[in-house]
Amino acid sequence: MSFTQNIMDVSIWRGDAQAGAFAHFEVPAQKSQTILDVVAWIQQHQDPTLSYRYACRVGMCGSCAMMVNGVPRWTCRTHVEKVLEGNKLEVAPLRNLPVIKDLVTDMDSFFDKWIAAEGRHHPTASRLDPIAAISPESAGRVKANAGIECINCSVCYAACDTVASNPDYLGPAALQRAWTVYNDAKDADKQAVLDAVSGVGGCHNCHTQGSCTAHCPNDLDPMTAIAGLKRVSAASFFKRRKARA
Amino acid sequence: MIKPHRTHALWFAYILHRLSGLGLAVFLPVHFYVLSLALTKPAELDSFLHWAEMPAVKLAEFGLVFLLAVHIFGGLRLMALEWLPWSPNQKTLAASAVAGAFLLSTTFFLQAI
Amino acid sequence: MLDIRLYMLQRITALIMAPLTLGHIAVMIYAVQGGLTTAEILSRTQGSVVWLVYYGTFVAAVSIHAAIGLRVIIAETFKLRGMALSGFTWGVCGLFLYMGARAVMAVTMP
Amino acid sequence: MPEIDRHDTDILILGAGGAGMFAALHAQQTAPEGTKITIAVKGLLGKCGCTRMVQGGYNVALGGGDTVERHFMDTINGGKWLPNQDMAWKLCEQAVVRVRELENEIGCFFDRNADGSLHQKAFAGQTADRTVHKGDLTGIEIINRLMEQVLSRPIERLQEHRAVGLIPTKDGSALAGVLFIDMRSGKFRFVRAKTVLMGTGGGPSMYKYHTPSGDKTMDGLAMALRAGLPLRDMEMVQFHPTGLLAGTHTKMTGTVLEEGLRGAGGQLLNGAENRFMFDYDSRGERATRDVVSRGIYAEMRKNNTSENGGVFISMAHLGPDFVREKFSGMVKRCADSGFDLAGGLVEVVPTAHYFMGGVIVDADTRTAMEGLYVAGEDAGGAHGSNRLGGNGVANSTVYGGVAGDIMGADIRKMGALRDPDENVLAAEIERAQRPLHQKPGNVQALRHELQEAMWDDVGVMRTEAGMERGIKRLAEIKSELLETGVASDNLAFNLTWHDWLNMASLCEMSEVIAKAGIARENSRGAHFREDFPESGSMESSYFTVACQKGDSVDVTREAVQFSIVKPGETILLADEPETLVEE
Ligand SMILES: Cc1cc2nc3c(=O)[nH]c(=O)nc-3n(C[C@H](O)[C@H](O)[C@H](O)COP(=O)(O)OP(=O)(O)OC[C@H]3O[C@@H](n4cnc5c(N)ncnc54)[C@H](O)[C@@H]3O)c2cc1C
Ligand code: HEM
Ligand code: SF4
Ligand code: F3S
Ligand code: FES
Repeated sequence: MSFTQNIMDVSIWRGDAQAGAFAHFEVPAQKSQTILDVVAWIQQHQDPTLSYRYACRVGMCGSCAMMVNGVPRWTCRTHVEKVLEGNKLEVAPLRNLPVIKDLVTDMDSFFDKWIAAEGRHHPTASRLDPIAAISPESAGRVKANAGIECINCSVCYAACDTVASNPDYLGPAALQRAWTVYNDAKDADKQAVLDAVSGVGGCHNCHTQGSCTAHCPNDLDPMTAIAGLKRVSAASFFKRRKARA
Repeated sequence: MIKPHRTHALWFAYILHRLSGLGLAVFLPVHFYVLSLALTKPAELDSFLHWAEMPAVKLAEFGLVFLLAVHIFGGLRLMALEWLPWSPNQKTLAASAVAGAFLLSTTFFLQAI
Repeated sequence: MLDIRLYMLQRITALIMAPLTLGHIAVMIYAVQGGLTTAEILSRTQGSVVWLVYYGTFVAAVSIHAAIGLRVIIAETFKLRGMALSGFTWGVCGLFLYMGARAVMAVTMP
Repeated sequence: MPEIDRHDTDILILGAGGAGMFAALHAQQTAPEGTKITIAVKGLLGKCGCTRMVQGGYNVALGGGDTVERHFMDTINGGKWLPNQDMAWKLCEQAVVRVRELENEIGCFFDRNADGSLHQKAFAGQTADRTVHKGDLTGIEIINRLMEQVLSRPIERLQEHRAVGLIPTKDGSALAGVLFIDMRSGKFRFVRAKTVLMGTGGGPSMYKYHTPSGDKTMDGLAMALRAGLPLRDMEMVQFHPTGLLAGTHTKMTGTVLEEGLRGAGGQLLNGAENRFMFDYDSRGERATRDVVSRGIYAEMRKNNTSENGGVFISMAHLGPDFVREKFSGMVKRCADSGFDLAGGLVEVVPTAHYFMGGVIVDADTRTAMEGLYVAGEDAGGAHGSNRLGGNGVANSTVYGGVAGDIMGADIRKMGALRDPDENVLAAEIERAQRPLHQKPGNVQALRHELQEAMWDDVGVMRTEAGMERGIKRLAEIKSELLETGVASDNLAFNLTWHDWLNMASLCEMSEVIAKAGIARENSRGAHFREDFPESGSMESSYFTVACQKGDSVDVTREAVQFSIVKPGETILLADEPETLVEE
């Protein structure tokens, strides 16, 4: 720590589902300090009633995402120096999710949509069967692997303007998961996935804004995954028409 | 308006596409109206076509063509992104080529009239 | 709001329009070489079934395309849903069809 | 007593780690139709707990020379003959089924070899390539897939519900239900259930440096202790040698830098940037976790430390590009907190990682209290004095599933829901509300004091005098905590109140750890006594049992039952090689 310690000007959104406003705090800057550390410091030293959420503190659980200077980020892995503007920080609850209190949002809608997109495995085998031999280089597997490291942090969901303006829209993370399931050689119900992503809130609402891909802290690419869903659903749209005719 | 999370190329492409689409949706009915004058009041259409010689109108026409170029470029690029197994760059290049050709030819066209 | 049916319709109409628009511009460039007058245009198009079909297709496509496009924008911007949204979509579609049809008639009917 | 909400279910599950989620899924498969299942968790379902944080992988013997017997022998040897052998056996045997279930039914995809078969590697202490993994983010794959399955089934979710007390029936013969705080509103909720699984996952976060997620503060074990249940092996705290060290002000401090760094040739350097591990062990940095942790700790005691009081790990001699490619996740993580792992030095320190001790259960997860089942890190016995890398998640998923099956079966024999002892219920509420009636103070400062005390006196190396001193410090901290208040004007998502409650659990458990540590007068696995450095004879191995008696905790010793194999013997065939791992 240096002697002339730098004091940061931090605005934190306080409030609940009804109303709220930014409150100001002065926080000493330190080496190796993350946004989560700043928020925790305020709760521990200045305002014990400040609410926020975190669990793993190393970018694995996706509990700690917030809007930092207007951009959705995982706060436990965001170094203050990287995002400080002048001497200012503005921290707000994650966009596109209902606020519970202060920086804590209700993530249920995000997960409900994950399931609504059929983002889950449909088994082809049981615990009594051997584990399928699947080449890691097979085309389907390569596609499935591309999105597998998603930590469901909802950063992409917060970044997407389509989610903001269309409450039915399943959103990038859920659709990316659906694309992974669709490409999984072990999955039994690809049609269920296609049906789930072709409805009113489905992948076809995506306008390829690309904010999901631009902001994913794990460098995943939901935008391309959604394009994949559009492609296969379009192809199956024609096939099904033909089958019916 | 341009919030921090939007400051990247893909989002600008999106908003450009939306605004050009909106612009076209406003312009096209006007264009249709002018043409339909041929049915009811051919004289007015003629005078319109003369009027169309004026630089201001030419500029407006050019603007609309530009909108169409932008929109076609955006649309083709989008559909390529969604459907073609090319690399993102290839898609953008292909769409730019079409839109560029379109813009170029219409510019000549507008120049000619 | 935008399910696969509307999505496909919007994409298909876009694909139809793309060559039609390009073609239209090409013809215009060819046409203007002689200077453009009402008579010129009309003489080329009036009574031609080919042009009737050509522009008719464009009008049909653009009516659908623009109606869906505006539907999405309206729904996202003003949170319009249900009957009101369908009404708006059909309204736009109808307006485009009507105005487009009048224009096509004007230029192709003998 | 404040107004409390009352809620009923049939099967109640505490915690949503590997143990909790598997219990929910298996209970749903085995319980009679119409059984109501509820999963209550301190954080969000799927996003809290340590199963999510598993890096290295999942131990399971899947053939290719490896056998359940070999896995079992490694587990017993690793645990220095203290494990409950029936539990260890079931762990190894059922891991085979569970990993197939994870792949085939839950939808996990673990890393494959080029021929499509599962890739397996060997952690330290294993005699076969046994650890199944998904890169070094195995836990995320397991928990995400489990979460999807739980969310898509009719299982009731009580999220951000913190369990604060196990409430028995009036006659004390059985468990009636569990008291919660609904953290979002700050209201109390009492949930009755016929069977309750406790899977709150231990978590030794009372140490200055620790790896577990912020929600893990030993609440389950504290509740069990208060409910009179016996706890075993409570002195056994596993330290991971290389926790990131970046100052006490950042939550990044204490988080794990993976084992593989040392395996690949990473060097540990002291403050003067000299290698020191060979001073302590001939295997140098590649020695087992406990040995390396003690080596670093010894060096720290000599004040040969880095700026923040730890040592350095250096990878640069392996070539920065190689490091960047092979350990991309770790490099990125260090970079986010301002360190250059590939080319520079990163400060590290031993960090409390896993808790081997826990509630005494049988191999069917049943406890001494009817209606209460315990699985995962909360249950003691399977690992003895030391857990092998890769056995933790195998343990929680295997026994979570076992608990679900057993509860689903047991519930058929159970009649109506039981009524709670209202006095205990009221007392537990009173206990949890205590700080709300007092003048607000600084809970965080106390947490720091506790963490320092445990680190100094009941940490990596222990002595009787040190632990006695620790117990005194703990008592002071605890009494100060009891006088410290929390502002009570808004209880909704009041983290400071929960910090206080976390501290209460940690204080209670810290005392038990210190007392059990004193009771074990030898050095086994994770427990190292400088005043008793020898391991003692294996034949006369004992484990410690801690139990609440009135106001204090009693620790006794019990002889280990060698129900499957005796020290000096093996169940491997005579012609089987010592190890299948090629160095
Ligand atoms: C960083 C790290 C890396 C690890 N790597 C490995 C590895 O590579 N291989 C391996 O085998 N093991 C590893 N482990 C150990 C392994 O994670 C644990 O052994 C295992 O996952 C524990 O599972 P569990 O279900 O018992 O507990 P957890 O997964 O920790 O779940 C506990 C649950 O209980 C909830 N809970 C806690 N308190 C309460 C309360 N009061 N009320 C309600 N709910 C509560 C928590 O929120 C959480 O949901 C690692 C651990 C850590 C910390
Ligand atoms: C000629 C070629 C055209 C192509 C290739 C094309 C393509 C597209 C595509 C792919 C979209 C979907 C955008 C999205 O989902 O984000 C779209 C939207 C739209 N188009 Fe077109 N279009 C064309 C012509 C037109 C014309 C002539 C009009 C005007 C009448 C028009 C109006 C719109 C509107 C209003 C939208 C909605 C924009 C949005 O949702 O953001 N388009 N177009
Ligand atoms: S895709 Fe990326 S941003 Fe979206 S939830 Fe997953 S990890 Fe987070
Ligand atoms: S930001 Fe939204 S619009 Fe599509 S490409 Fe990503 S989901
Ligand atoms: S706290 Fe887990 S990702 Fe940030």
